[in-house]
Amino acid sequence: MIDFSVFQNSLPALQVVVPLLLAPVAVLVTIPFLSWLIALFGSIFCLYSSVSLFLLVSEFGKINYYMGGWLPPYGIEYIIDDASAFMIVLISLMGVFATVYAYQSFKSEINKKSQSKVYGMWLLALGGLLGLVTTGDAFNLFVFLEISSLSSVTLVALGSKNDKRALTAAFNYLLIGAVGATFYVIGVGLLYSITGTLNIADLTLKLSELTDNNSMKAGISFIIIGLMVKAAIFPLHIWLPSAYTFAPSAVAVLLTATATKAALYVLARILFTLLFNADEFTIIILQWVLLPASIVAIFFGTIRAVFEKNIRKLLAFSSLSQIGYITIGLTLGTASGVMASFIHIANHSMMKAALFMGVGAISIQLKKNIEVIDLQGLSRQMPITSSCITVVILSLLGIPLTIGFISKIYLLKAVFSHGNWPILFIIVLTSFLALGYAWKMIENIWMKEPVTTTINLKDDPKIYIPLIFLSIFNILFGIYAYPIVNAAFSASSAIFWKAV
Amino acid sequence: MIHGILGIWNYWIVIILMMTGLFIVISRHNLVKKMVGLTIFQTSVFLFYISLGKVQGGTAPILTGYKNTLYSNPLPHVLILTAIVVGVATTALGLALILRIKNEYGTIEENEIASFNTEENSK
Amino acid sequence: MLDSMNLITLALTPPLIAPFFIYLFRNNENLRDAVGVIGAFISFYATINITSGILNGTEYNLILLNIFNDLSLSFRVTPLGAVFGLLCSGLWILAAIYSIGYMRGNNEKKQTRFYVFYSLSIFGALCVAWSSNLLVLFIFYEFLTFATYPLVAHKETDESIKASRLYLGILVGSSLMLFLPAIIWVWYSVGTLNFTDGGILQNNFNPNHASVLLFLFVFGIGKAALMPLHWWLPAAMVAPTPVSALLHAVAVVKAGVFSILMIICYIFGTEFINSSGSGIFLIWASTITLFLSSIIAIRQDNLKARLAYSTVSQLSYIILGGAIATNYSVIASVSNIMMHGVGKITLFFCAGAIYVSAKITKISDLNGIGYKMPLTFIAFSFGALSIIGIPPFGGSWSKFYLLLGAAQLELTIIILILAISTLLNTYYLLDPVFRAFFMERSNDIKISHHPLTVMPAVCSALLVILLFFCVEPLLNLIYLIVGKI
Amino acid sequence: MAEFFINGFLVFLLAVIAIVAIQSIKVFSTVMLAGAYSLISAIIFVSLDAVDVAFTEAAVGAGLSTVLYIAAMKHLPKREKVVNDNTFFALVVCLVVGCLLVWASFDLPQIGDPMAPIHQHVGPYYITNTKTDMGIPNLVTGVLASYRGYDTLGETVVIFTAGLGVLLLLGDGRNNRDENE
Repeated sequence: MIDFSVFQNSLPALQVVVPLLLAPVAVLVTIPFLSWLIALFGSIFCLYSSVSLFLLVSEFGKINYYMGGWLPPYGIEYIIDDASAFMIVLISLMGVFATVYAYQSFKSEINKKSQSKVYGMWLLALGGLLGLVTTGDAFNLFVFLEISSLSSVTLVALGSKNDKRALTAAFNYLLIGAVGATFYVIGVGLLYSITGTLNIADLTLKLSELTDNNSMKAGISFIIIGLMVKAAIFPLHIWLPSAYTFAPSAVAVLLTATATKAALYVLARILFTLLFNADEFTIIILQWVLLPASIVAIFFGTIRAVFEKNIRKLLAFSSLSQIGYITIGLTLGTASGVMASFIHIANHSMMKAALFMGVGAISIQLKKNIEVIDLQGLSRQMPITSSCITVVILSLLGIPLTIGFISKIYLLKAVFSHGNWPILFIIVLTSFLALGYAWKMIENIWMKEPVTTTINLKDDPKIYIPLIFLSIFNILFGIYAYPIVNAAFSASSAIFWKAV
Repeated sequence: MIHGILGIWNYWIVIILMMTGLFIVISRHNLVKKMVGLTIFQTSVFLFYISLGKVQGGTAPILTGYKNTLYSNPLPHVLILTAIVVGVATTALGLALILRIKNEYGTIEENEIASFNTEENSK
Repeated sequence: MLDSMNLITLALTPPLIAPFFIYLFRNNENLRDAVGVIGAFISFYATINITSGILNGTEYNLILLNIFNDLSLSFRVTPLGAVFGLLCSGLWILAAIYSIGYMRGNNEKKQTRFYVFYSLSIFGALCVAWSSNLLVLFIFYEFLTFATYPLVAHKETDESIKASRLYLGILVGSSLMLFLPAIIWVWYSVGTLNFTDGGILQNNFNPNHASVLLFLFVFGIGKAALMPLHWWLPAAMVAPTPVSALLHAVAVVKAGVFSILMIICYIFGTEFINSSGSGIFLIWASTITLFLSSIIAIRQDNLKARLAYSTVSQLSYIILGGAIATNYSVIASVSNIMMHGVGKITLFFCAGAIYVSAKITKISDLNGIGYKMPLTFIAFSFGALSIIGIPPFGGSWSKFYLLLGAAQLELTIIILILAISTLLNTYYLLDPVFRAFFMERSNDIKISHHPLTVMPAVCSALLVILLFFCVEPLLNLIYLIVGKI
Repeated sequence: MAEFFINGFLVFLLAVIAIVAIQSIKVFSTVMLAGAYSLISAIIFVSLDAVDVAFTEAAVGAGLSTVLYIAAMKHLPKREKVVNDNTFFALVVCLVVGCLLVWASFDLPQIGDPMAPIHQHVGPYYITNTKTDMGIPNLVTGVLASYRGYDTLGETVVIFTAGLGVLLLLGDGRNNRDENE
């Protein structure tokens, strides 16, 4: 007889451990369909547990789970508060969509023999990310960073069946990721050496007693650099475009929807907890490091995307600029800025996941990396996919009645209350420039006649079902913005300790 | 001041070693050498951690049973045990990737691969 | 009698659900085309009821849902909105009938897509008209832009795709870069975006910044085609003529000037405009636009391009009235929304009829054609005379009030420019009629009428005269605005 | 004092190895140097009282990874084609990062100082309580297996991930290539 309350109480651990433990099972099953079912079960379980955790947290407040029963700072602690609950719901929700989509994608993009193992890898990536956002221990975070890195690297490398460039993309990802992770470890080591603790909450407390300490500043800088690599913040983004371009379609969906977002969340958390007491230094990091980086990222990403022909690369560059918008929200250093970032984290992952799904639906059929001209006349052959892509592109542009608009007005409002006019101008200018890359896709889909390459394309229900759901979300939460906005508000107040 | 510098000189050595590793990662084009650089970089970071745990006149953190024994701090050791294993895992995956790259491209020199890829892009 | 919520729903539903039926009946031409006309009649019926209710002092509200904590997706019919709503839904009937004739007479492709987006555009325009706050207005303003994009690019030729890119670029660009920040500025400073009688900025906003804010608004609303943002309008003339007629003479451009008037009347408040002096630059900007575009219009040989520049010029009359912000000038502006709408749609109907019947697009080709299609050209001259402002045609009222308003503030130079511009109007609008009736034709031309293209033109030409004699209800409606501000 | 010199010599050796590793164009010898680097680090770990770490480093760092390298080198070119176009950039990055670390080191506690924060907080808890909590004398094992057991689980998962990854890349990936061809 299972004691339900024990199960309920250990949900914070289970939501990470279950996908990790299901991974070997999925590998051993060796029948792709069964492995897929196991992966699906794993992701649905994560969704279930994260949603119930989210509800618990919003009702009763923060949950601290002590691994093995050892109290922090001696043992490892898992923290589910409004912010991390927001993230696990997002990650596991996108995980479910991506897993549903993955079946068809892997079936055609990966050899049959490898498929079971790939689902194992998939679960590892998912579990790693969930662990990443919930752990309250700086070193444990590193371990999960590595789990998610190594599994995503392998998943990216599997794109080599269609295009061998996936291998170099994966290697770069591995190398840059490993250097980033090592930077993170150096940073943790520096902070550890002056405080003696690894628990993030304890660390924050100890650091607040120190003032003007070189090691603290350097340590935090190293941690931030390490996380910037994972979050693909300019100029440490170099792994991202080719990784997104050459990975199997489903992997691109998973990475864009969850991996960078988890890293961004951890970055935000570190920024606003560890930097608690270092006012001047916070300003230096935010205003002189992150802010210029995000501005350059926005311009660079947008302009590269405008001139890019390969669609996946185009989307990757667009991600780069959208990540810039997220970090701009953080650099404002106000509660409303952080809230805007959270809203955009959620919204951008819904948009980009849907776009990568839609584009993947085409490249799965064409068995190649598609370019913008391959979209010509798509509306005739794949009306459902085309409509979904169109809706999501409009959302990406921030057109009213879509989630992109919600992101944009909250970001603009945050910038307004901060009074930073140049940033305001940059945001509106680049969101206009985004029309340049987004519209060429719409024009090709709707306003051109089909060409020989697209003539045999068909809508595939197995692929477009998750896509339809995501596009509906794009509109639904654009009109009825309450849930996301409120959740983002509590999330931002959970990590933003400063006087709101 | 002199005392201070003497007390932290060990860190500086470690820093130099780290930077040598990082230098190899960035400057070399040979992928295997990059991995070697990464290994050196990471091992130097381990040195940094372990030197943190040292206590002057202490012994290894294995309980001797005597009272008043001064033990070095076990926590950095634990962390580094984990980190070593993670490092090897990274190396293994990296080498597997390098083998595949060699198989597909016929070379493991980064610049040659890059020019190969740009050709592919312009096709 | 239906209650207030149901009436708004009744008016808004037909254009929203018509696309589904149009798509459903895509294989049955007659049924499909009838959907639009039936929808137009239902919508018009509801609008008439709403308008008469407004005249009797009823309030019309419809709250759909809350977007966020303090902003709701809701509709409220202001007297100004009632005027615009009446115009949109009323002319939709004529335009729906006309577009059947035009599309069939011209054998256009993808007619189903055309009707779907045509109807959605009307929906957008009606929602703009009755929006209860700035955010809703902005939402449907953008909706309107995107709903009309497929119509502008309808022909799918390189030229039309290029033009529609310009169309979208200017409209979306200006609204994202100027309009949206301005809205958020207001939201941030005042805390609300609701349209309120007498404005919300008074006492809540630094008067020294008011000019900047107004600048962001009027240039953010690219649909109002204030120079230098007017480029999209001539470019958009690549669209089929029913689109130019209803959307680029009535719904889209009027949504632009309507938004500006809403902002002037219900966000700034005319008092605040005058006390802060923020309207002054707008007076000049609109005067320059109306004068320059009149001059450019003269040089156009393409009939639709000339009408487009005439529209640019007339829109600036409306903005000018708002910028002067006296009672008389506001009356002039609001009435000109109605008068110019009816007049210009007549002109476009005629231009389209000429194109369908004779495949003529250039004014210099019109020589002597008048006797072959007399009804069309008589209708054309009625519309032209109304826009110029000659009694007994509707447009004369708005010109009259505008001059009164300008005189009240003793803006002599502006009165002078208005006079010159009227002379130019007279020349370039009557020139086609003159050519058609009084000049010899060198070569013969075959004319094939499609009755559905001529009939709406005649109807709207009669409406122009009717508006002169029965202006009383309209003026009463406008007094509701002016009286309250 | 003798310990000081021995350590000094070992560290000097490390530096020499690292610099030779930069210079050498024979990839194979670089690989062997990396192994030697790990081994010497292991000796230093012993002198720094980290016996368990030294064992692991010797076995896993010096042993296992060198084996992996050698196995891989069988299929890889033995010589490096030297191109020096990244040197300047690498030098700048390393100098900047290095200076940042040196700057940070001024506020680090001195090595071996028993009053350093890490010897005051958390660490002592393990030393006093492991015996009563776990009943084993090896503190490192105790902490590893229990207090931070979750890290160890993560570590196992990392190994599993890497193993699975290698299998996917080399086992299936290659075979299928052949199938396709």
